[in-house]
Amino acid sequence: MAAQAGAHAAGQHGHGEHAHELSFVRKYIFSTDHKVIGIQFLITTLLMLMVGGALALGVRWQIAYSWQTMPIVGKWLFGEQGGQISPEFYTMLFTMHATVMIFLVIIPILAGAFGNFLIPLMIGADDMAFPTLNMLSYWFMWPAIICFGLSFLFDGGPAAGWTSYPVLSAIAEAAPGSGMAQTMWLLGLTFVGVSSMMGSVNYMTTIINMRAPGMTLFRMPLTIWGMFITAILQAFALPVLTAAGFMLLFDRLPFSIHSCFFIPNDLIINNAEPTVGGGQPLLWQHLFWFYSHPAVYIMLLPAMGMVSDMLAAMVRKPIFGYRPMVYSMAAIAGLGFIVWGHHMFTSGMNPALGMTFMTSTIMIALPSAVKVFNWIGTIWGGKVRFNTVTLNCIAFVTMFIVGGLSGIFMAAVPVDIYIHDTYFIVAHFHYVLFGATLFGVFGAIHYWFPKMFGRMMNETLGKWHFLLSFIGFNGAFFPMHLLGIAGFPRRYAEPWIHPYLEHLLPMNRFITISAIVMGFAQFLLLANFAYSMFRGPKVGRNPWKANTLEWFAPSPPGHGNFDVQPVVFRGPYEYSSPLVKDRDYLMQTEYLPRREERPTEQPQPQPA
Amino acid sequence: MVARNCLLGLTIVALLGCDLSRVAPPPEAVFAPDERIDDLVRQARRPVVEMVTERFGTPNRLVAWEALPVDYGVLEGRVVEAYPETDGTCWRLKVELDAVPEFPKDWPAPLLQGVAVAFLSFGGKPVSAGGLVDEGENRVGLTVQRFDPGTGVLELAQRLGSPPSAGDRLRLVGHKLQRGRVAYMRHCVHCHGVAGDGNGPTAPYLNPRPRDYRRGIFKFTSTGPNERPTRDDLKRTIRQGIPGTYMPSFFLLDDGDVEAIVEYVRFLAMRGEFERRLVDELILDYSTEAVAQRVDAGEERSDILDELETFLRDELPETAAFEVERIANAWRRVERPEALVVPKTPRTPDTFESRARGRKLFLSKTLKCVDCHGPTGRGDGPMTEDYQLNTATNEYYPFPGLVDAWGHPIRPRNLTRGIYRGGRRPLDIYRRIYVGIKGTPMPSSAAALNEEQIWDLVNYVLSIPYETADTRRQLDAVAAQLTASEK
Amino acid sequence: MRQHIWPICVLLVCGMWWGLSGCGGGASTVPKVVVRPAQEEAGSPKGNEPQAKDKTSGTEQEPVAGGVGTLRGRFIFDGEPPQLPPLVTKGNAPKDKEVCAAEMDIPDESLIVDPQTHGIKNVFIYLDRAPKGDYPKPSQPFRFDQKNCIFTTHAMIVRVGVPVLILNSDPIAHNTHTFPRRNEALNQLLKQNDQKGVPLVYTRPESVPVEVKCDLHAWMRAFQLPLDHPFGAVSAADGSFEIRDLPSGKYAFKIWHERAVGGFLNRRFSVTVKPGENEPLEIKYQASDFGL
Amino acid sequence: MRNFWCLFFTVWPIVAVGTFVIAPAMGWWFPTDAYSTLGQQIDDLFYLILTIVGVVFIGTHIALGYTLWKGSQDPNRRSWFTHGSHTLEVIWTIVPAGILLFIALYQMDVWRMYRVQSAFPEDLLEVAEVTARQFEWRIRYPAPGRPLQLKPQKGDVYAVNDLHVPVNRPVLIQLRTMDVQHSFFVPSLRVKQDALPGQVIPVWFEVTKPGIYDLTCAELCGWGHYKMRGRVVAEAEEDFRAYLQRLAAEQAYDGVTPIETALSHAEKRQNEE
Repeated sequence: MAAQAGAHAAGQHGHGEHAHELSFVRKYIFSTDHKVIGIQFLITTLLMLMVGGALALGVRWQIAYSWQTMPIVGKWLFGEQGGQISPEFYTMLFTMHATVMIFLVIIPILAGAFGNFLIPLMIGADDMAFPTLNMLSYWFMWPAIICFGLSFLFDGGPAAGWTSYPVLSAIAEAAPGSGMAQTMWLLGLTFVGVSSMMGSVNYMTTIINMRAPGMTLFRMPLTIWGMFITAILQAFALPVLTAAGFMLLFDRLPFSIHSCFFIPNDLIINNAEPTVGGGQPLLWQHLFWFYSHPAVYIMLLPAMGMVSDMLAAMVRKPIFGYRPMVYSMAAIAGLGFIVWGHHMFTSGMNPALGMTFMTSTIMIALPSAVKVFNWIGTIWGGKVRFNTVTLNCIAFVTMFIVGGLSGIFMAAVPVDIYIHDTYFIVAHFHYVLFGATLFGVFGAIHYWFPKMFGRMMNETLGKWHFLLSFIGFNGAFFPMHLLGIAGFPRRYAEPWIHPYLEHLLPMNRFITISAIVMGFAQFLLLANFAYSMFRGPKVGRNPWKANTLEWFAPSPPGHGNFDVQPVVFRGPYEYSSPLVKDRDYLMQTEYLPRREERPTEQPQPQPA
Repeated sequence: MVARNCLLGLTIVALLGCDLSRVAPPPEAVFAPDERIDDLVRQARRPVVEMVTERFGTPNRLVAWEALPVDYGVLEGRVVEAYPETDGTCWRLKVELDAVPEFPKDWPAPLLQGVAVAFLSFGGKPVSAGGLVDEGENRVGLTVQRFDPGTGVLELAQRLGSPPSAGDRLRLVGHKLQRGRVAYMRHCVHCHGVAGDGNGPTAPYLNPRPRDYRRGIFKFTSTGPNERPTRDDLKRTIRQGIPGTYMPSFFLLDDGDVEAIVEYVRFLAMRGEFERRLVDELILDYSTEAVAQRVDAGEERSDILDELETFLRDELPETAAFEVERIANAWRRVERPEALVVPKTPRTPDTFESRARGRKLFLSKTLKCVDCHGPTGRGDGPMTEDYQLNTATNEYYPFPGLVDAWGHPIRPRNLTRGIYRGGRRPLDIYRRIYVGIKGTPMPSSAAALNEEQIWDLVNYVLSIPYETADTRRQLDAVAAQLTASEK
Repeated sequence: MRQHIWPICVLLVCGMWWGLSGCGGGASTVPKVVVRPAQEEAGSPKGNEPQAKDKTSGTEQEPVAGGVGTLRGRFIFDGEPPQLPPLVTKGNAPKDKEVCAAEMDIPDESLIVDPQTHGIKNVFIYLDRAPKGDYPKPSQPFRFDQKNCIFTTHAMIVRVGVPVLILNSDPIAHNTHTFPRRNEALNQLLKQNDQKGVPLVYTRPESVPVEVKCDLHAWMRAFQLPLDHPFGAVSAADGSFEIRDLPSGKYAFKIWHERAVGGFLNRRFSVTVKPGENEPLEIKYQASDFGL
Repeated sequence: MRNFWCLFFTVWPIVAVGTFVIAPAMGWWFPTDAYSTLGQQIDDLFYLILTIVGVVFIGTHIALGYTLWKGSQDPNRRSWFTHGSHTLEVIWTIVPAGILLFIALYQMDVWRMYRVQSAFPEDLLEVAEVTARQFEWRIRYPAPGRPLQLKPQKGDVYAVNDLHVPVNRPVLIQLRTMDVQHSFFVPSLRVKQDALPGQVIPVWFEVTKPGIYDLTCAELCGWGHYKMRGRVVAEAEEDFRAYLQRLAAEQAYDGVTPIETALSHAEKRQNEE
């Protein structure tokens, strides 16, 4: 506790030029401090997680209890219909669920929240390379949130799925939500893109230019590698999506001034005049997936990195195969650019492409497999303590195995013919995005929380949260594989009008109840978060006895992060090193004189 | 500590697993009242709503009004034995039903639960007033609580005085109506709305708007002008859909469901028409606007309200009875075979000459098809440019083109597309020409054409999608000759 | 610390309870059915087509015993008589130029005021409910013709049960489309020069005139008022009208005109009819009554 | 507690595998056997992958469970200090690479037969044009005895949501859409193909067993996506022809001539030809 107070003092007095007190607004709202921005991102995305989760529960409710009054909202949304939702409301639910989860939760929580918080701390920099740009990247989230929020209000809400395939999304008459709601949705997408782009440029610059002395590229923690590769991916893939988004916006312009990138000739939609155009809807799919497939890795690589760091710290063991881990991440990113076609096997593209994309897609399983083996190798021979962080990390690994393996089915084109657009796909990407990424994120929240707020999170609540989430998650998504095999199509508002699906109703009820358990379990996380922010036990600089640089800084770090400029002498994973006998960690900043007496305690940084 | 944690976990799981559906009653669906009811003065509004509700019920408590020609689903049976009452709240009877209906597998309630019970005889004596049991002054309807088709035991929800005796005949009324309501709410309500007002949640996005049943006007029927559709017409529309609109084909919907939906739609149409007529009777004199005008003109408001009260008391019930009779007759009439519009002569062979004669008619001043459908049948005739007068408000519509009876813009069919909403059989086209399309400006040409002419026109219309500029020129040439030779 | 966790959990659980309540409802609710006997038809006449019933007389329509009277009067425009521009000027018809407005303008008949006498044409004055009685029906059908793309009779009173023969004296087709409230609508194509005509029978009286349109020629409008008694009149070109054989008594007439603001010129025009000739009425209206 | 968690991470994969084992018996499996020639091959490939994947799943989870159990036994022990093993890395790169490449190459043939037009069977019968629209399947057969043309012809026979095909012979449908994207999905035949606006996509399949198969839409096409319920009826070739004849006769019905007469006329005509 004394150390904490000292650190605060150090943070404030260490930089004489910043001695003036910042206003509340500048300090906590329009702050340029990467840590504040990171926490802003974190809290915003956690709230969005609840929104996205609520939408998902709506989706699940409708499938399991079709046309029955939805809890809470049903009464006042559709009271006159006996609380029965409308089908376009359902399409809006799953469209917005995916949108919120992908663009407002997973991408920003990884890159925005943890990327921001961790990058400068882990590479020993005092802030991002462009602090103002960093602040803007957060505040550009808000127009996106507002646009997405507004899109709920127009018409039936965007209803073309998060993939927004034209012609459904390009022509206002095609679906209830394809009018203003879709425009708003596209604008929101653009803003998210701008926000991400600002972040990624910043991260790349920061990682390349602002590493502490001695922090070579291959001394960087895997988290930073993950963030770095993600930033590169984003910088290269995002412009394509943004361009495609604008093309779609132009196509949506009214009257005779619209373009026809995606609208073919002579379609009669909603009894309107036949369309005039020479566009090609497949073009959108290519452009969209050219971004969105790499985006899957944007949603995964940082979590892979963070889990590697956490796992090593938790089992007190160096990461198994550090360089292969880095190379495999790079390989995933590289291959990620040439596999987008596997989303389009049944779309009617040139069949020859199917073969190419199949091969590249199946090969992307290779680096993923290598990573999994390395994680197991890391645990192998380690000292396992089952705290919340470890649990979430192990969950990450096993869920990622399931998600990765189920991916092979889809990568194989003939099998994908059958599996495509069924619940098998839903199961697969939820295993990767929720099972893997989100469990990684839950672990990361517990792991870095002491650094963010100087307090530990509650273990009991954390374990309950994990347990309920894990059981709820698997209960919800594992049976979906079987649904998919049974030919259960995605995005059906009421599957039960199809007799060949009728016998799957009990399973869907089970899934929905599991999803409700999982959904409500997230309140435990929020409660834990809020409670621990103010009431958690206070901690010192390095509660986990970890090696990386952020633990060298005070908890929470003051303005400018480090009271002493860190100098890096070794890699990040020197746990249980034989060099030090009395403890099992060796921080990156520690200088060990050769063959001399080694210090027994980590030196306390002195205020300058 | 562990115990407490376990307790906490168990509570959460237990609560989730519980069936909490009984905690609060779900919201009830409502029949949205006619839009114009809001225009009436307050004193006139409630009686109308009450009158309609009393006769037709609410979506969750439907009234099987026997004055209407709706097949509510009637099962007749005989009481074999009346059990001594078990708990004083219900009668338990062993009955023998003449037939037990087939119900869908996923029927959400016990068989026949909630259907009405009417006795044909009670205690050995015939029951007169619609099969309701007398309880002092009031005649009370009974409802089935539970029915076990295996044992034939029937539990009634209520109990009044002495039970019926063995041998009494009874009727269970309304299982088809129930099924229709459930199927309708599942498959149709998004567009057509709970009341059949064509105003479901999805309706605003559809073009053309979903049918509003409340006028009893259905576009594509096999019956004469101004007539209601037959059951078969409705069934055909559900089965085949209406190409060119958002009405999809429910080809594979269970037969029982389709039949039940047809009955329910007829029920809704009658309900809507009845309601509409009641409002019609009142709106001229007792709308808020009219009353205000009358007060301006020097009448006393209280006088007007007195007059309204007298009207509601003395005349409206009689008008209502009259209207129901009329509506019921209209629906009854079309089920007779002679109501069908059937040509007497078979279709003229589809020859070039026949088509040329059809083309001549198409272009002729006799029919003026061209005014709407355009000279090449593209649906681009000059009428699509004209502004139409709204007869209700006496103002021109703000958009050019044709308008249907519901005030929605509609476009003449583009005949070159080969999409025929009312069906593509020659018979269907014949009926469109002979009867017209109800609720739209497409008139009946029955008076203007003879049968051969209609068949010629049918032949021509069916050939338009395959027409080329060349063939049209040839047809036009022959048509011109024909016209010349007439003169 | 732990004691703080409990309330949170309890809150969560309560939230879930509240959230899940109200399940059910929607399409899967099976409605209850009650039977309602067809009682209301007990007293009404049976038959294929319900017959229009005599309305009981209203409060102000008590016929005094003895004698019938004739009511005459005139509708007079109070102010400068408006002259409405024609709807279609000669030779400028948007279509069917060879027939419509070929020889003359198509006038706007929605308000016709005689410049000399200031009489208003085509005003309906009628009894909504007539005294009980058996009134002889005209034996001849009414004729409703169209010529030069104009309905020759712009406003007429017809009788329930008596056919209105719709004719066409133009060399082009017309399409007669009625918009009644109580009767069934008619939408009938009439071929050119159709002198046989299509009969239109009103089965029930209406309380306001029925609009008749031609869908093919948007400007064509006319009004027909079916009554089940003879006590109504349409004013002539000089604004005069005459209602004969009215049993003496006090009546409330409705006065209707198509341009009248709010539908009616007068909803209850009270008159006491004496046997024999009555004092001619002079009923004046101003431009504002017609929304001018 | 640590044993609980070890058990926890061991039990769930067992439950997962168990679910897959009992799934076919519980009806949580393919809706029916594959009743098309390609479908059977697809199923074979599916089972092949399932086997490989199952082995990998079990293997990795045994390894994971073992390491967890081992690692959690002695809380006072010091972890094994190692930065990895080059040999192991090479092994677990090369071996999966080989397996994955095998999977990829093994699939190519089926895909080629399914989609590459030059590999289509030669005796394909062009049955019908299936036009998807919101929210139904509109089907256009050629007039009985005529070949299918790309453009509608006079005499074409129309149906909705009801596609009849002859059994035991490769048939081809021309798939198109009138409005937005749809997907022609017959689960029992393992056929799925998106209907792409602006394109006509040929889809072939050979049904091996007469029967009625569900036809659904598998690509989001708007609010009524789920309503697109159709069926594929596979029947003997004579039945198929008779069906077409009957449909054609019904379509020519004029309200006077009985359909039976029209049918017999058609038969006579055909016999004469």
